[in-house]
Amino acid sequence: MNEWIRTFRQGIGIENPLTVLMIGLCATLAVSTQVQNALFMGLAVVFVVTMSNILVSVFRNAIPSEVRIPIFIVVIASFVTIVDLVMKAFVPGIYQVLGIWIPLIVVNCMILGRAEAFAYHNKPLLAIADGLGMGIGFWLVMVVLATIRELFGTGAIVWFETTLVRLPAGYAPPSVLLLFPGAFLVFGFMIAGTRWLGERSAARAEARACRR
Amino acid sequence: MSKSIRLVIAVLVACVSAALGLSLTYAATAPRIAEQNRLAEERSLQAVLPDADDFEIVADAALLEAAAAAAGPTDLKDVYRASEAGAHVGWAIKLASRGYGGPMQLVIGLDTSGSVTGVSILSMNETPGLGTKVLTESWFIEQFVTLPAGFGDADVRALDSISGSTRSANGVRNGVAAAGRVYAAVLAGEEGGAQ
Amino acid sequence: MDDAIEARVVGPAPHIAAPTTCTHIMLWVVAALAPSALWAVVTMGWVAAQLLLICIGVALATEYVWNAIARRPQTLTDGSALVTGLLLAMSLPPRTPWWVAAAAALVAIGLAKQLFGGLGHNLFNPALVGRAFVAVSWAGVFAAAPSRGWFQTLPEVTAEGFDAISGATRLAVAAADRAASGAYGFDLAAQYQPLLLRNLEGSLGEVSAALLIAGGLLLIVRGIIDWRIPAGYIGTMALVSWAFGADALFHILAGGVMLGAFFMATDYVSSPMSKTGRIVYGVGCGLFNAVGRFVGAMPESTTFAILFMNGLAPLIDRMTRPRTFGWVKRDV
Amino acid sequence: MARQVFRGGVHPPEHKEATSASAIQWAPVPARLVLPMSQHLGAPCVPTVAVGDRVARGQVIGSVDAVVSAPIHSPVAGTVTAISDTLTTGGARVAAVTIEPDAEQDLEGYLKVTADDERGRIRAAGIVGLGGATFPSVVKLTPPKDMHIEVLILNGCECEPFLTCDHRLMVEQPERVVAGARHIGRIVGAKRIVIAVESNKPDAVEALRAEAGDDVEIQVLPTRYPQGAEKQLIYALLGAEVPHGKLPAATGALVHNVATAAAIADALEHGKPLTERIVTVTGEVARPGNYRVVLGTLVSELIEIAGGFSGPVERVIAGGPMTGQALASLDVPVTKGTSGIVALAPGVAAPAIIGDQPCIRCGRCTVGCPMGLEPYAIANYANRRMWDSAAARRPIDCIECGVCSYVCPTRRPLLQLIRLAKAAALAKGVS
Amino acid sequence: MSTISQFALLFIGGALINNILLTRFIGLCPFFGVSGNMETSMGMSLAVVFVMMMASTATWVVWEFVLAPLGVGEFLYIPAFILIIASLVQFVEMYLRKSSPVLYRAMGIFLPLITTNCAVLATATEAAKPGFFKLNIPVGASLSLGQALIYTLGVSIGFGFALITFAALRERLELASVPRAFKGSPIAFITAGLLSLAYVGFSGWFGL
Amino acid sequence: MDLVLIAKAVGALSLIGLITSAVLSTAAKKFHVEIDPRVGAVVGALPGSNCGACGRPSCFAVAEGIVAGEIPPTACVAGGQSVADAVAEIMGAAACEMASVICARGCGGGDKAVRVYDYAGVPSCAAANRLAGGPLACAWGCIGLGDCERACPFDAISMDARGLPVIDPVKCTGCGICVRECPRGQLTLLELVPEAAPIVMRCNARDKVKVRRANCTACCIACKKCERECPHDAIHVIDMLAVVDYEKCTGCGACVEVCPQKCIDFYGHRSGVDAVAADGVGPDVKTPAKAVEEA
Ligand SMILES: Cc1cc2nc3c(=O)[nH]c(=O)nc-3n(C[C@H](O)[C@H](O)[C@H](O)COP(=O)(O)O)c2cc1C
Ligand SMILES: Cc1cc2nc3c(=O)[nH]c(=O)nc-3n(C[C@H](O)[C@H](O)[C@H](O)COP(=O)(O)O)c2cc1C
Ligand SMILES: Cc1cc2nc3c(=O)[nH]c(=O)nc-3n(C[C@H](O)[C@H](O)[C@H](O)COP(=O)(O)O)c2cc1C
Ligand SMILES: Cc1cc2nc3c(=O)[nH]c(=O)nc-3n(C[C@H](O)[C@H](O)[C@H](O)CO)c2cc1C
Ligand code: SF4
Ligand code: SF4
Ligand code: SF4
Ligand code: SF4
Ligand code: FES
Repeated sequence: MNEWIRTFRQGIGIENPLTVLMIGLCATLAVSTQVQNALFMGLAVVFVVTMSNILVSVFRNAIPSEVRIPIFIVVIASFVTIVDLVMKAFVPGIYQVLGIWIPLIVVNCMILGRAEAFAYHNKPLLAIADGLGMGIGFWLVMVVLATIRELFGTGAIVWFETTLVRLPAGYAPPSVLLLFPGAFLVFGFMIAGTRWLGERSAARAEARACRR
Repeated sequence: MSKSIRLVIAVLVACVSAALGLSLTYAATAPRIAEQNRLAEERSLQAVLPDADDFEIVADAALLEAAAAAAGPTDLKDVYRASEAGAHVGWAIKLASRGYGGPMQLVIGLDTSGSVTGVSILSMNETPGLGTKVLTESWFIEQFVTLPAGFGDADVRALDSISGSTRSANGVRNGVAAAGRVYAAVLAGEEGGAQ
Repeated sequence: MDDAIEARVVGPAPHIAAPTTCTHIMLWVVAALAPSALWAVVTMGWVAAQLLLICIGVALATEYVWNAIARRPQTLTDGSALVTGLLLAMSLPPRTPWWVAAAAALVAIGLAKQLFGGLGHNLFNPALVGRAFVAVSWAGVFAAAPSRGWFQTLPEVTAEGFDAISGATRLAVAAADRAASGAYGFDLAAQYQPLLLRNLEGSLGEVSAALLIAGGLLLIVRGIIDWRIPAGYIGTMALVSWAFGADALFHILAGGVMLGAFFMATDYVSSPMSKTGRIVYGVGCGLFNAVGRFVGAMPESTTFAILFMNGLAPLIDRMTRPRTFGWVKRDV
Repeated sequence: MARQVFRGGVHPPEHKEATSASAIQWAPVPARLVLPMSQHLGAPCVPTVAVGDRVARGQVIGSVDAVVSAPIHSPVAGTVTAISDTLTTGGARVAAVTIEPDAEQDLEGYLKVTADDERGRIRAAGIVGLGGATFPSVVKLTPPKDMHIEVLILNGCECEPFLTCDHRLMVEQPERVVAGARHIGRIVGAKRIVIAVESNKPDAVEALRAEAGDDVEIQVLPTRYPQGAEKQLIYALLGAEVPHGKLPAATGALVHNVATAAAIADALEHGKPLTERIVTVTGEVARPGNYRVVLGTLVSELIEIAGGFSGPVERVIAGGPMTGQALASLDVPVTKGTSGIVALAPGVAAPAIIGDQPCIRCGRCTVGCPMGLEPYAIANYANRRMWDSAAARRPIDCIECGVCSYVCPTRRPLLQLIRLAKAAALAKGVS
Repeated sequence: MSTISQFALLFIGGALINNILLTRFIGLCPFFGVSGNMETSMGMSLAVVFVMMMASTATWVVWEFVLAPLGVGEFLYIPAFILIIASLVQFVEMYLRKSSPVLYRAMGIFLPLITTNCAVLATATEAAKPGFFKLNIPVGASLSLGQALIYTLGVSIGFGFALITFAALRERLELASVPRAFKGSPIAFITAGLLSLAYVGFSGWFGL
Repeated sequence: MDLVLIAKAVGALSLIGLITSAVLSTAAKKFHVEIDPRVGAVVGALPGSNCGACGRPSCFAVAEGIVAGEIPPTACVAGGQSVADAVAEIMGAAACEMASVICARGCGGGDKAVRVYDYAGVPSCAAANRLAGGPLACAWGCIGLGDCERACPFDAISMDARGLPVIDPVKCTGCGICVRECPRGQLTLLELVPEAAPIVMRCNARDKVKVRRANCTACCIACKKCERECPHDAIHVIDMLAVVDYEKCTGCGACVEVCPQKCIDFYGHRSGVDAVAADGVGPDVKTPAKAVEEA
């Protein structure tokens, strides 16, 4: 159980796919204009990475390593398509916005990376921990990014037409935050921030690693 | 050789299961997706003509051709005949007009006199924060209902634009003006026939 | 031996240095811009002075505070923040609200310059980043007059019949006319004189092209800037305008081209170093500026053209390294 | 042949007025001479005398059996009082012979050098390049078999600010210079002999023209630093670039300093070894001028001879202010390569900066570099200790003229960084 | 619209106006991963052009002749396209490694990196069934093979151009004295932000 | 259920799967290229997603690099620690081997060394060393401009208030880069000593004692007190300079206490001082002997 929790926490913290590993950036930067979008996109990613981790892990002994990549891809692509169809059927409003990014989950570097690096070598239970951890780590960062961009870029956070938070009326939101430059800028500041926070522990870890 | 076959089979198994799973999901969701699409369309039509309870798509090829010609340069998609309890109450015109970031899909509702009952934007690809002001600044859409019956291009041009998103606003305005032209050129003549 | 030699310093050769320092250079730029800025204040009035003060003040303050927080040596005396603030103000329309101007100056110095390490390390022209940032962020505010009270001395409609308030500048009207009918609705040749001497519709730096040209020539003569960049820029601009069937002279005089070509594209830090590179860079600026005008969404594309070429500057530098004496091939 | 203008360069204030009209005069022989055993490029000499030995003027006191080296002669009659280490003007610590001169000196007489052939006599006279590099002249007079010297160029440019020693030599003793030119031309078989003088020395041009017959051309070149640098000079006169990594002889040219030529003439005609040289003492000194100084005279003595400092001095330079070395101690001897002693006042000397000056990318260094390098780039990489990247920008081609540091508006010590990059590149075997 | 100007629009639209990296956020992982090194960036750019062209051809053919006629494209295109692209790339990589070591060194080693790259999938999908990614293609609902290829060429060259530009910028960044917390990737993102701010200038060109 | 649709879907995808996998497996045979088996093993351990996050073109390239020893086994960022461990295992213990030497500074001059001029120029020891013999009177001493600090890839060196580099013996891996980069490292200013070295000499000047004393007040004066006091015969004055014999030195600290010039110093890991690893704490720190006494 300890190991399960450790694996789970790794994805959120020290091996966070976005702020540390910096993979799976495309969708993150693209859909983080609205908290609402980020939440659904994150959910889709958590689903796909966990499911594909499970499937890969369960069949890890049956999949010949020579063709593992095509097979992983087919597995992932299938889950992505399922998300795609389900969203279309049940949350068409969200689909309108996210639609174009869903297929790109297939090539989200993180998912294939986890299937390979983790699920293919580990038992299903741990693979779930890894998938959930990575997925949630991804999700969290994306939501934070979206919160910053939506709140400061529009002056309010809106959840399905209801305004949750609104900045004072005098605030004139700089819409550049919503445009493509804003995504890069805000994300850059976010990584610097997390790095600044994690600097000390990282320094300690580094010292340990070198001495090992 | 047997190794190769084993590999091929492994991939095949994956492909077959994926295809099976996906086609099953598709089959399961397809009706729902179709339903959703229909609902969405209905809602948008309803929004521009709140009084109507039934919309019938116009299939008359000659009429559509004439309407499309009148709507140029916007891209006319469909024309609906709206009725309430069987009585003809107006028209809904669906068209695509060029905004800033590409085509904007609009629906414009017209009553039997040719004045605007409502405008809604089905989809657009305008810049968040700039072009999307045509939605967020609600006065902009609402001002179209003040257009007089049988309005023309000049009447639309006299309405306010939104500074900072002139091009998106023009997209909407051009769409409404096109609807006015369609009405004047084609639909006005249909009014009698419909009754 | 004398006492005098007690203060002896040992340093590397050469032991003498040219008189021109960084601060001198920056002050020359200020001097070259000063007539234009003063003329803007005279013609546009108090608002222009206010804008200049805000931009320069916030630019200097940002740099000071940054250095204080980051515990770096203070660098205000190098004069570069002053130039940035001044050029930023010159690139903004006089009706810009104070908070937009302040935000632009903050972004210019904070984001575009100090974050990259301060003077010499920034990749993009700070003033232009500041301007682009606010132009994209508050396109509406930027394009329209927020309050007329701010702007009393300016007539609502200038003598030539263009609307000074809503941003319908000559250039915008020309662009709209071209789009509508492929021809100009007014006599372009009659615009040369106002554009050269007294034009109140655009930014502070568009008031008088003649004064800017004079300032630019002064800088060239003093060896502060390289003639290659403005020459490539303005030449290409004229050529492309001509190729598009437009009035070349009108297009190089209107819309901040002179400010951009002489003062902003020539910023040392964000432009290439080699002579060939500077020609390529100037031509690129002119090309994108002109093409942007004719096919773009915004009638005035100087800012983005120069920023785009800033991005290319390191690549240009890499491809146009000078040939080393005694080598046959260039170093790549 | 059409003259070219070399790329880049600068024209710093010349400051030559103070000494350009002052005739060369003998500096008195001091009470002690310190003669470093390495006054040239190449293998250092080994003392051939012992403490207590009596030496005659012109007697060899140090030599070594190596091709690239030059023997060292006693400039005076006197007694060897010590053999120990000394600091040189260049900052190296080397072995040196200290001689106490006799009270009575006959500076006109000396032990004549003897050798069978002309090259041998030049070698025995210990003649090295007096233009600054102190490269043993005889080596340059013996080009590799596959190279032919077509043109002999005598370098009378003296492009360094402040210095006028070559100028005075050309004005006062043009016959020695021209004679030296003819000797060297004959030895290497040059078809053409050119003496190049910068346009700021019209009197020297006139004096040389009066001596030169049809066989020696006098060419006047624009006044522009570093006109006198070998590669730039060859380019200016012949339009040919010395290829990277090749000797000047690859362009068919041989360059010698005018003073070197005069010394060669003396050696060949009178068997005179190199025991003194002309030194411009200028800047903040009471009696600036050109002094004929016996080698081994301490800089402090020389400054006293010139009347001592006349005002506050920030740096004392051995050589010219562009390429010379700042002295930490004035108790270092004048050697064969010391063309001048310049005392710079605080306002004149480059500001004493230590620290990271930013490059504002003004491009002045790139435009000014006569070698077509990008000094700022090499320096930036060197500053970050990115030696491989620095080496890729060809620091090895730098001639260390100092133009880049001179023009830099933020006063970056570019040349110093480039030297580090050069050393790192050489250590890695880049060529 | 004449064919020539249509091709020109497809090309410029793909390369500059709707630059896939800086304005559409597709293919960012290699953009940040690889741009630290100029040589790698060049090899990568070459490989992307090559792979995108192949991938678009393949997906266009498969869509046109297999998926669309059978009516299964709606739900099968994702696995089908990615499978085809991945296999194609792997095949070319093996082929190059064996038959042309020179070409392999120049770009072959970058091929695996692109196998599962967002940009390739998005572009190839867009070429086969335009409109999906809203990449703003100025022609109708489907592209001819020729149009699809010109479009792909534009996108891939735009990718390479932005990547190499960015790599050159990062070379200069290496020498900048950036505050400690921003060293490395944070400042790289901010630089990308400013570069994309410059690309804002293209937005709306030709009404695209 | 729409069986036709399902059949079509299965047919289409398996057709594609069949073709691709068949082509690939034949190609794999036909274009097979021999590679180092370890490369294969490392590739197997790497994620294989070729994400490029490590800045290298592909996982395969990384594997080749690791096997060739050009890049560390920790290169894969996406894989994280688990992958690094797996790779290190394949590559054998050599991957992250423990250092057997560390670097020590052999100069205690700093502000006690006499300076002969004010230096102006690049803040670099190598640069200053080239000017007039360096700013110090002592030709052996530390110039103090921190080339070593900047050169150390492991952040093990920091300059202290005296202008002397302090080496963190925990971070130092003994790579020797600082020794090479220090202009006087080739003398003996920086020296690699055994990792367990408990004592270091803080003077390495080989001038005559008289010269040394004129140049610096912290120099070894060759008084031989340390030699006499050392109970283990581990320190000797050779050519007028004390030298520690690490074969014999136990780190008892007798010499440290007795040195009148305080130019012998504790160093590295020391037993008795709470496993504190430090450089240059000087004689005020408890010696093992004192610690035992107090206890
Ligand atoms: C990144 C960017 C996105 C833009 N998006 C829109 C848009 O969605 N709708 C629009 O009408 N204008 C858009 N514009 C155009 C500018 O806002 C344009 O300069 C402005 O509309 C001109 O001012 P005006 O509207 O007062 O004429 C955009 C401009 C930029 C730079
Ligand atoms: C090993 C060596 C051999 C040289 N051989 C020749 C030679 O044969 N001919 C020649 O003209 N110069 C020769 N030189 C001299 C240099 O090319 C150059 O003239 C000398 O260093 C003076 O340069 P400077 O005073 O311009 O710095 C040689 C230099 C070296 C280091
Ligand atoms: C920057 C620079 C400037 C130089 N200026 C002169 C000069 O003015 N006069 C001169 O004789 N040599 C000058 N030299 C040295 C020449 O390059 C060349 O070494 C010398 O003329 C060769 O003659 P020598 O061997 O007789 O000294 C300069 C060298 C450099 C690098
Ligand atoms: C000729 C010249 C032009 C300059 N132009 C600009 C400019 O357009 N914008 C700006 O922010 N700073 C400008 N500066 C000031 C300074 O170089 C600039 O702030 C640096 O980019 C800061 O690193 C200029 C300086 C000079 C010498
Ligand atoms: S780089 Fe070398 S050759 Fe070029 S200017 Fe500087 S010192 Fe002179
Ligand atoms: S002269 Fe100085 S500031 Fe100018 S480019 Fe060269 S190093 Fe940079
Ligand atoms: S450079 Fe190497 S040897 Fe020197 S302190 Fe750092 S880790 Fe130790
Ligand atoms: S030890 Fe060497 S490199 Fe380090 S500061 Fe001292 S002199 Fe400089
Ligand atoms: S490249 Fe798009 S998610 Fe990695």
